[in-house]
Amino acid sequence: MGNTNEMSMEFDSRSCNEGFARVAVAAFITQLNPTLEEVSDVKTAVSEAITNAIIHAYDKEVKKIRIDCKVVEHEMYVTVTDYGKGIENVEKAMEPFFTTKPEEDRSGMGFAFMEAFMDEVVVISELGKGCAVHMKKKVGVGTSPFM
Amino acid sequence: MGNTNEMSMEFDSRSCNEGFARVAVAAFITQLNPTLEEVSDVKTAVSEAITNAIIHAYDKEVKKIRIDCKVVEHEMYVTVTDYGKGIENVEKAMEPFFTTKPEEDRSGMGFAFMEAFMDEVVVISELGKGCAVHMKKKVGVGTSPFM
Amino acid sequence: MDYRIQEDYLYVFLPTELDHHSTESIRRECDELLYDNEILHIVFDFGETSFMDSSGIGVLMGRYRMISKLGGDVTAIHVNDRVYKILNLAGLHKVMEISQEKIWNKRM
Amino acid sequence: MDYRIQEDYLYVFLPTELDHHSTESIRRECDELLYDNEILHIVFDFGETSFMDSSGIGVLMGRYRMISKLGGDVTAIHVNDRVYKILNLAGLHKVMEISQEKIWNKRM
Ligand SMILES: Nc1ncnc2c1ncn2[C@@H]1O[C@H](COP(=O)(O)OP(=O)(O)O)[C@@H](O)[C@H]1O
Ligand SMILES: Nc1ncnc2c1ncn2[C@@H]1O[C@H](COP(=O)(O)OP(=O)(O)O)[C@@H](O)[C@H]1O
Repeated sequence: MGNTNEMSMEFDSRSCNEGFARVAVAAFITQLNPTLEEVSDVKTAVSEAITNAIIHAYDKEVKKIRIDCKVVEHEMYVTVTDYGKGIENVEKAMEPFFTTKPEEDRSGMGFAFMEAFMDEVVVISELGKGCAVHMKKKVGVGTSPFM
Repeated sequence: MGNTNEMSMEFDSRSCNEGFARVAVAAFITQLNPTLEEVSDVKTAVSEAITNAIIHAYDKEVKKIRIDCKVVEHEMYVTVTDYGKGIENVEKAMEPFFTTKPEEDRSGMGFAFMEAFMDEVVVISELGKGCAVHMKKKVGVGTSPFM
Repeated sequence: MDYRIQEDYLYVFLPTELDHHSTESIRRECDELLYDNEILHIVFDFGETSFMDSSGIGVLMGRYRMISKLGGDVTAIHVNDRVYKILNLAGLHKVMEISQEKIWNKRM
Repeated sequence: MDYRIQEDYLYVFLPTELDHHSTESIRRECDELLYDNEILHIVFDFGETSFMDSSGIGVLMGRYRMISKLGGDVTAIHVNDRVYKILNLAGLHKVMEISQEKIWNKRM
């Protein structure tokens, strides 16, 4: 496991931290020489997961959101974790256009975008305990990491 | 303490993470509407502290570096912590041009730059336990935070 | 945010990053303007927008639902490739005109 | 990194971010070039550099020490305001010429 690099961060679930968290993850993966498109894909997916934690998990109360990010060869792994109310039916939640907050103009496309822009998305949640969104993507193929 | 916002991060002490860590802290404090100069000041100071952890604390072994960042009104607090070999004489270490690695082209200006660019720098270290560099700076005065 | 009203048109000049954080105020301000003025056409100008996530989709869909009840419409202009892809992914091209062209001067 | 040798001049085109990470390779490559060629003047071109910390000071001081033993010199050119401030803070203006002017064409 020589060629791995890890970071994790924890921050207040304030909407003003959404941009910061996207930028931090994007900056961390620059070591893989990602294309602009790949950076946008990762930023969008991370943004969706963080927004869900702020809006759905914590109902806008200020608690903590955690991001774990790992790079192995050309693979990047990112997990967004909250300790909020959890999801009762993950399969249903992940259906495109399904949302429990239509009155707040949520589109129900959050999980759909994560799936569209990442190679793999796995959601683990327990009611009352929180939610962890694990995502994976191959990035910057054709260049060598850790330069 | 309504108007506070916190984040912390931990990452591998690899030199390729220096840029990432600077950008992350800079992105976190954009909420204060800092001037470009203030952003550069903070980036430089953070860069010095992280570089010290990589070179001096861990002698380039890959271990963990921690950053804690807090914003209260217009004040930003950042602490860079390592769990490395520690500093025997902090006062001496902080003297401009003092360095224990001249053979690696260290200039001995690391702490001097932290002090030049931040309002306050406090270094707490115990031999064999590690080192924590606490820094503080007033940022973006004249604008209102948490917009 | 920047807005401009011209007859029954409301122009909304969107920010660089259209996420949940920035959409909160856009939704509020937009709805106040729609309430106070006789608007039939909403034009979202993406000229400055380089980042958008599903929160942006929510704002556009929400405004579309309101205005279409009055017989009005929504248009998205100055859309870059990335935003275009995202709007299409959410199917918005089925309910509104999306233009990538830079023919109109920015800020009109 | 980009280098260029012209008679006894070595031009070093520094990167956007001059930190400990990027200086590792610059030091190594620079010293190889100094070893293999008859260099008397090192010119560090900061034209692309927007970030620098004390690692950059170390590289310049180190090369200055080597070349001044041979009777040579070091110059820093195309330095922006930020970098200028940092070079001065470290007292480098006392041992080398620092030019902020953009008179020379980039990449010569
Ligand atoms: N972290 C979370 N905690 C609790 N519920 C969640 C979380 N993330 C998503 N959900 C639930 O899943 C639904 C679908 O999420 P998503 O596809 O992102 O769309 P949207 O955010 O627009 O509602 C949400 O409406 C919510 O009920
Ligand atoms: N985190 C640390 N752990 C152990 N020693 C340190 C640490 N930071 C600084 N030092 C010691 O303090 C000295 C001065 O540090 P500094 O002013 O940053 O200059 P430089 O990094 O160029 O040596 C270093 O040479 C080193 O001996």
